[in-house]
Amino acid sequence: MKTVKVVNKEDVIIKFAGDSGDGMQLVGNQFTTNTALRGHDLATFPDFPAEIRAPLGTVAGVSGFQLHFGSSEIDTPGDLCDVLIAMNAAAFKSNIMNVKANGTIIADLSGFDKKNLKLAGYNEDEVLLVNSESTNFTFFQIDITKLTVESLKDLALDIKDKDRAKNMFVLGLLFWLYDRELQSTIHFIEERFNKNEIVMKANSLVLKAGYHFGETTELFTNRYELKKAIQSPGKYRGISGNEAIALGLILAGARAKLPLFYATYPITPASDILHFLAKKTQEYNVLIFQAEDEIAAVCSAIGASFGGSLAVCGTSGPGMALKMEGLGLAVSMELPLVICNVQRAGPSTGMPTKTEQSDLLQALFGRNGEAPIPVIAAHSPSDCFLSAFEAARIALEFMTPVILLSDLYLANGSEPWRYPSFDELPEIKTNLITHAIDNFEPYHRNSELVRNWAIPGNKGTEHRIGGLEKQDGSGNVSYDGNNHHAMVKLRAERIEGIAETIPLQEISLGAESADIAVVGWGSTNGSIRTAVKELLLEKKSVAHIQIKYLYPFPKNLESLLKGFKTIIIPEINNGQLVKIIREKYLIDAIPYNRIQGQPLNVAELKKEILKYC
Amino acid sequence: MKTVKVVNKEDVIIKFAGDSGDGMQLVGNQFTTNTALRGHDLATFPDFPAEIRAPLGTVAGVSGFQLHFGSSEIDTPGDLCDVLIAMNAAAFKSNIMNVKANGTIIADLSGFDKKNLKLAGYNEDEVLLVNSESTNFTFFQIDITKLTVESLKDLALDIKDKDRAKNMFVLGLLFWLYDRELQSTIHFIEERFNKNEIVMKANSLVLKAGYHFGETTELFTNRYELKKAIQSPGKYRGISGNEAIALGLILAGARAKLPLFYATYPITPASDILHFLAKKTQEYNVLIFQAEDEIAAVCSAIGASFGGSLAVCGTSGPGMALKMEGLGLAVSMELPLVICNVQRAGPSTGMPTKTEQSDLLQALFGRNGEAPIPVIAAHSPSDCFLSAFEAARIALEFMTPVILLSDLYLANGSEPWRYPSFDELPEIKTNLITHAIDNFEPYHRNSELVRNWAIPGNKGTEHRIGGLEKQDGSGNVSYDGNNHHAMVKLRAERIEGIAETIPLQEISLGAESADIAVVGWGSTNGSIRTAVKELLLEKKSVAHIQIKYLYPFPKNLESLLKGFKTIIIPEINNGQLVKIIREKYLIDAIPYNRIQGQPLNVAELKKEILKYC
Amino acid sequence: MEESIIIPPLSSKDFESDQEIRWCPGCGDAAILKQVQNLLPSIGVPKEKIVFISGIGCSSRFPYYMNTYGMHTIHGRATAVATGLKLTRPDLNVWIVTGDGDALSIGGNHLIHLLRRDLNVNILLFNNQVYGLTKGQFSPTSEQHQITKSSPFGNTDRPFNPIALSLGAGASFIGRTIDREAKHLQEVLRSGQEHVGASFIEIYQNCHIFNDGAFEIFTNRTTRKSSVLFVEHDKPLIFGENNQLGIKLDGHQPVIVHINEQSSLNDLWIHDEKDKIKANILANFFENEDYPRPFGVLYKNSLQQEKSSIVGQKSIDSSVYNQLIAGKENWSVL
Amino acid sequence: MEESIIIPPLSSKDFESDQEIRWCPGCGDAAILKQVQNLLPSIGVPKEKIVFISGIGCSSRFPYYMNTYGMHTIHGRATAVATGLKLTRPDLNVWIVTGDGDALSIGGNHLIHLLRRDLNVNILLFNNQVYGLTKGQFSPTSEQHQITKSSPFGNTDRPFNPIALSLGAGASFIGRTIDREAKHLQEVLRSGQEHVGASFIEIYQNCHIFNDGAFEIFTNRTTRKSSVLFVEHDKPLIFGENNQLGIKLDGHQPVIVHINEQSSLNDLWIHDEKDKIKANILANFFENEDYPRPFGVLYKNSLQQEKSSIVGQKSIDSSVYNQLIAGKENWSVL
Ligand SMILES: Cc1ncc(C[n+]2csc(CCOP(=O)(O)OP(=O)(O)O)c2C)c(N)n1
Ligand SMILES: Cc1ncc(C[n+]2csc(CCOP(=O)(O)OP(=O)(O)O)c2C)c(N)n1
Ligand code: SF4
Ligand code: SF4
Ligand SMILES: [Mg+2]
Ligand SMILES: [Mg+2]
Repeated sequence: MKTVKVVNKEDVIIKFAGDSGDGMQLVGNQFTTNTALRGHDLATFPDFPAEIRAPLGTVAGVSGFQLHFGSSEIDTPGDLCDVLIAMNAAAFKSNIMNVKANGTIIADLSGFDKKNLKLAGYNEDEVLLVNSESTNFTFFQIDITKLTVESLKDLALDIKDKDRAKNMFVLGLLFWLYDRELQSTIHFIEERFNKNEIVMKANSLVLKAGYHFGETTELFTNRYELKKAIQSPGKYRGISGNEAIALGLILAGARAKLPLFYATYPITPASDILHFLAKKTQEYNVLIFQAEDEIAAVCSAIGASFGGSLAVCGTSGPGMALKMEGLGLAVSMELPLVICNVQRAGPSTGMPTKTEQSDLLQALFGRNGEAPIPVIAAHSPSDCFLSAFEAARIALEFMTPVILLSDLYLANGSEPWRYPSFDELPEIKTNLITHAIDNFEPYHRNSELVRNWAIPGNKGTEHRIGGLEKQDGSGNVSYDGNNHHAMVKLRAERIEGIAETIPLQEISLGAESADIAVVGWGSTNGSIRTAVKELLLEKKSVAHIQIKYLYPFPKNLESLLKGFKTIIIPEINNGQLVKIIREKYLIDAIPYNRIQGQPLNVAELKKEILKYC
Repeated sequence: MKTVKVVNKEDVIIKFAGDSGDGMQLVGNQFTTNTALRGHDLATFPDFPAEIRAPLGTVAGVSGFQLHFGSSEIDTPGDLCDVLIAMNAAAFKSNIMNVKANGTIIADLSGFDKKNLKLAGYNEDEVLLVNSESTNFTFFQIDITKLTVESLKDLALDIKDKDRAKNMFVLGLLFWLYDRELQSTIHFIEERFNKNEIVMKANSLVLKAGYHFGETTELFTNRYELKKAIQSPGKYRGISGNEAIALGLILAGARAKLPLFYATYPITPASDILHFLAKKTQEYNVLIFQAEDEIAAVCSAIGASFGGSLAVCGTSGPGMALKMEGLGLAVSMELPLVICNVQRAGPSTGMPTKTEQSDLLQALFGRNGEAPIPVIAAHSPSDCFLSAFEAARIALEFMTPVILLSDLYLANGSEPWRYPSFDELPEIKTNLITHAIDNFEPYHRNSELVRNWAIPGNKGTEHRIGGLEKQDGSGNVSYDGNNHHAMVKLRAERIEGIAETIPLQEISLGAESADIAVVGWGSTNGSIRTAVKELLLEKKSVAHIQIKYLYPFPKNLESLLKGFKTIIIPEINNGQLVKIIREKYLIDAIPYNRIQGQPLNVAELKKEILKYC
Repeated sequence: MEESIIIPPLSSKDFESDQEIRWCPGCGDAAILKQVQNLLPSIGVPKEKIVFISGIGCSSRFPYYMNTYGMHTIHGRATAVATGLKLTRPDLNVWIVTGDGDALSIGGNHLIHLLRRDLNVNILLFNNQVYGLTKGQFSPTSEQHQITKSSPFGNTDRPFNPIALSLGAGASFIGRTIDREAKHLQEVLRSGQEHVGASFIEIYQNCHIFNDGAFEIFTNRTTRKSSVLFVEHDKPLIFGENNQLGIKLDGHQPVIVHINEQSSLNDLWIHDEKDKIKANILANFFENEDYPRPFGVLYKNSLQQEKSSIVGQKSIDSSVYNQLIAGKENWSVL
Repeated sequence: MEESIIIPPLSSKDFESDQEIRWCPGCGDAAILKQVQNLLPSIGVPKEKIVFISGIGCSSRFPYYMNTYGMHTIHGRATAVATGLKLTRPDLNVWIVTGDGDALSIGGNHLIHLLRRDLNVNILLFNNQVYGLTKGQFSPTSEQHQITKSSPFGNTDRPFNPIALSLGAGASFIGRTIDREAKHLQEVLRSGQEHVGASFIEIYQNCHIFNDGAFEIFTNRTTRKSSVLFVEHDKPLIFGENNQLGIKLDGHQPVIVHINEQSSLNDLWIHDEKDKIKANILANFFENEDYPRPFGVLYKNSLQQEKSSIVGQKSIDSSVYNQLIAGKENWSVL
């Protein structure tokens, strides 16, 4: 019998990569669930091809799923992976540069035949290259496809279907390698294929075969073990950013006692919010409207808002651009509205399947005239939940459109989430009027300058509003210069006033007395946090600040930032938050920009910060 | 015989105000032409009611025309007027607060009867107010309507038509008051009414009656005389901002040897560019396209640009918001395009007939993704000509969309313009390819990073471009992260490079060594210039800088601004240029914002500047 | 929430807001306003349940003058705004007021989609064949060769045929009327209001400032009777100075006939609101000057039932929300 | 500028670009591409005068695969971009490639305006009744009740009838064909190309990933012949397994008849491309499952002459520009 060493690990990064049809997303998700149930912290990120179905076996057709898990806090799916699963040559080719030195590669030999090598763009002699490139790694070449088919020889399935089960072999093997139970996946298989017994059987057979292979083969001499992560007690689930936004919106509606109206036009990477909500319309107070375009979406949301719904739009880049005129109207009418911009790489159509955070300035300044709109950003998949809830709160409490910025990386990434119960969520107050008012004035304001919200059906508050400048109070159209000046100031002041209701800015890592603050917003949180954590271990004088409230800023932000000697602002854009900080506080903040459609690389970021240490 | 004193004046501001039907624009324009021919410098600004035809006699229906003329340089139509012509009580009411202390009011008594007073919103006892309010003024109450009708008693015209000629009476009277020849107007009348002899006769009779009235009445004891202004030798004409843009575009097309394609959707205050160009399509290489909306306008312009035209759009606020997605496409395709945004008061529909300069940040940042577009601003009606020409030059030379900012005040205002001849205008070079190229690459760049412009019809340069990220050079769709980063940087760098071809920033008034620089952009030029001019006379240490090139800035702007102790940035918005200056140069520039739909008031501005002197 | 509603008898005055009317004196818009205000007291809907939504244009000022709920939105988007309101609040009585530019130029897409979705709203398209508010450019309904500020040498485009377009988009109710025919106007509006589904009503409206007399042929005493064809369900198509002309269908071809001379009353085309092919043929009259212009309810075919429940009124237990939050797979950390 | 152009004989290969095709293997788009590439060598237009313009969607990838000039623009705007190009460059041969979402959802307005303006371009609408590129939401041509990612409980909207819509917008050429009928496809494209004016061609295209089999009834051996009606100008309307069925017009009502049994060939409806009323009746088949779906050139009526002059080619003396600059009133300062 072979001897197997059990190696302890702090954290592991696995990249599952194969052809779009190879089921890598499924394997990744299954391994992730298992990992979460095991009590590790984790973060995942899928990596879809740009095409719906790119030609089989090509680099364009590679679908990937990266999982980072460990026994301590995990903030990102990780830069380079420890383990690469490469189901074919193309998967190998497009991921080999992202494997750590001395990392492990598990390759399905069947995917490296001549045809596949050619499809991947290797020419004959480069076949050697694959092997030589791999000398820095522990390279396991296993004929997974063959083993899969063999393990199913007794089943009456055609070869293609047998072939398709190979992802389960990989999963089984990994379960062995990381000493896992198969139960969660077997359960999944039983549910998923409960209408097709033979396929159900095939999948669990292959899963076990993979596990068994690990146990019996002489190839593997190590197994890996990780401790549970220390996590706050509570109930957990895995969640992606888009699902978290959808949930946050439904719950915000519930806590405000308003129906949710979600108006949208499909666009990558925001569409999944629509898909998720669409499934909930029968059970919850949710109405979805797939409009004819983004203009109709935002305008219908304005109509719904006038009628007393929590009205929300979801979109991305080009769609956001189309909503700007409508948003100006919502500003002028002072109606509540939430716009979720799940950012992707621009300009124009750009790279729809790549991440970026380059719509911040557009969110702040994209409208004609002085049209201030609060902007908040989510910084992790699970944070999308509270961010969406908070965006709705601000919109409803302050009668204003609010822009919520997420991005593709948050949208598709996932992580464990300690979820709250319904009762733990705060109620959201609205300014709804439910009785008749003598001489009703639609622009009558409360002490926070917020106007009241009288909706059709309420007798005695009939009124007309519109996009022309209006007299404060009465709302009657006014071309008076002084009134206009006052209204411009007032609209801005009302939004600035939101700062009174948001938390003060905290330092997420490091001390107020540090020399350097690395200041980010949105999805860079994980990368910056990891980099700063490592630098702190190296005793560098750095701190990490992640800003969620981008407009208005928390009240203490200026004094907080001015305490540091150096401010570095890393962004996945060409420098946007840095502009705002420089302008507002006249701080010589230093931009760090990587615009590669990818999360920031931690190692590179660390290097950059070290320059100032 | 009465004795008349001739009083010398440096400058005079006259406001003509009456009901929309009273012909005040015509009188204003006639007096202006006469004034220009007389050799005075001048500036004018009309003031239309928001409604097409507001109810007769109401304040909402008042139409005004302000003329400022003098023997030295005139930079604005002026804050308060010396002379108010008030054809009815409503005109009086809406303008009385803008008359200088001891100013002159000439009122048509017929317009102050009970009915008119009531329509103007005065109640019975306030009738007295009109008179008492007027005690600070020299108040001439003349029954102009009656005198007009009397002077026409021999003509077979119905009373309504006779009535209508009363504006000519006013004009005649003013001609007498300022010692003018009637010839230019008589000529105008003859041309205008050459198909209606009786009306022609009526108008010139009344004109002369007005003049004669001045000569004979005992009312007026003063006449006014002004010296000619000292102006650079050359050929002059009067021009409004919108007409100047139209001309600038036609000439830019001519100098680039390209047809002009002007695609637009009507919107106040940009529509007159369309109206002007529409009249020129038969004589010049101009094609206009009134699209179904602003999105179609910008997209059709992109199509025309791909086809080798000088493609231009004109619009305002809400229309500009709609163009943002299209502009992103033009950025990505690197196609030449000019967008004229004739700004008006926002947000949303705002005040369409009032001026504002609140679309600067939108011009800079209104698109999704990193989509840099050069922005330039015109600063006077006549400057619109060269600004439009320059916008076209930059667009064509650098293969980029360019945003030209004008505003309602420039659009409708007018001033004398020393116009160039065709040959004085520089040729505009383009990157047009006119031959076949082996292995043609659409994104092949010259040393200024500008790609070539191969248009359909040219054999051997067939290619495809689009809004997805592309490989530099080949233009093939690319999702490569490094390429994307490089392309984002490259697009920005190319635009920054335009700074090499624009003039260094000059100080328009005052010295580089002054303490305070008042820095403006766009239509505030006149007000700031006047204020600084007056302060310089008062020996204050101030200078005036007006920035035309807003992105990229002139190369010397930073060093220039850093030479001043104090930088004040007056804007008709809530602080936009000031944000850019603060951010870019970390200068603690001070905003001064008046957002009243009006040009900046010089007196108020001076007061503000004095705070820092 | 549902209470038994007692509707006090309202008069047209109750629908007048306190805002001064700012249309040019004599504008057709005012005549239409009057008829809407006259109609509303009789439709059995309380004032607070009525909403007027407009875009931008002279006509779009309309909501300001109605003492109901209202929104003066942005150019071309009234239909989209109304869509969101009506989807979430089917209990409301929603009216869209729009112009030929607003509805058919910039707003064309939302209009055809609203018709396709057959939302139960009333669309009043004030067609003056010109852009009024921006002072006189041609619109998508301006006639070919029309001289306007933006077409000094004549409009080169063909106009839309709004009836054909709305039919093509799947409208379930299509009517045409004109500002000058007060009674007819009110009756067509009433039919539209009663129809469950999207009611598209084109109203010819004279802009006497920028396009005066565009519809004179339909209002002028001497031309009116031979240019206008008032259609009524189940009645034959008759027109002409002395009602002497009729329209017959020769196969699928319409033919104008002299009644009694060429054809008997019984042979005439009987208007059938529900017949889409006939509606198409009527729509095509637009393209042929020989035919009179049909006015009235040209097509009407209810596809749906009135919905009145307000969405989002399920009462949901917090445990159901807790299930949602927890998802399918979850675990506890102790 | 006019030179006599010698067109070297081109082959379909000459129209293939060097870009790898990225549609899902088996996508109907590829079949259409092939036919376009087969057609172009024979239309007598040099390659460099041809431009393909698309919006965004799977179908809109089309231009990348054509070795002509091309633009892959933004979602819904291909029609608008093409308008600007064709207006300024009437000498070019312009093709628009668009999807059901691109053309009829976000781009609906530009489409109907292009048809109204009757610009001389060819519009190929790849209708797969779904959003392909965004992975399977319903589109404005999706069937009512269709289950998609965004309609898990069934699409509630009615689909557009693209033929009726284009007729209503004033289209001068309307055709329908399908990816699987290579020859028919090519012939309809050819007719569209030959037509002077806007040619609107709806192409049923199978998206076998997100809406497989949407048109199976029109391609499946057993159902095809009784579901498809191929129309040809001047020919009777015949269909059915053994061509045993025909369509007759009973007045203005279409009736399906058994040939010989109920009706002779001579009594059948003879297709007349120019007859708009007939085109409307054909369009209405869409709403009634009893009728076969008509394919072919459904309507065609040239309203204009070919323009080929490029605008903006007047040669203008500098003195004429000087007049323009100087305006009417001017003066000199010495
Ligand atoms: C986005 C946008 N584009 C353009 C305008 C300018 N605009 C206002 S109303 C109008 C057209 C009005 O025509 P129509 O809809 O026919 O209404 P009418 O004034 O004739 O009643 C235009 C172009 C605008 N307000 N917003
Ligand atoms: C402004 C904007 N909104 C949304 C999208 C996302 N999007 C891309 S293609 C598409 C629809 C594609 O459907 P269709 O036009 O039918 O083309 P198909 O993929 O089916 O060929 C959508 C919604 C976009 N690119 N831009
Ligand atoms: S411009 Fe025409 S449409 Fe507008 S208010 Fe005046 S008359 Fe009516
Ligand atoms: S998703 Fe559908 S339409 Fe798109 S390429 Fe694949 S098969 Fe074709
Ligand atoms: Mg109109
Ligand atoms: Mg589609």
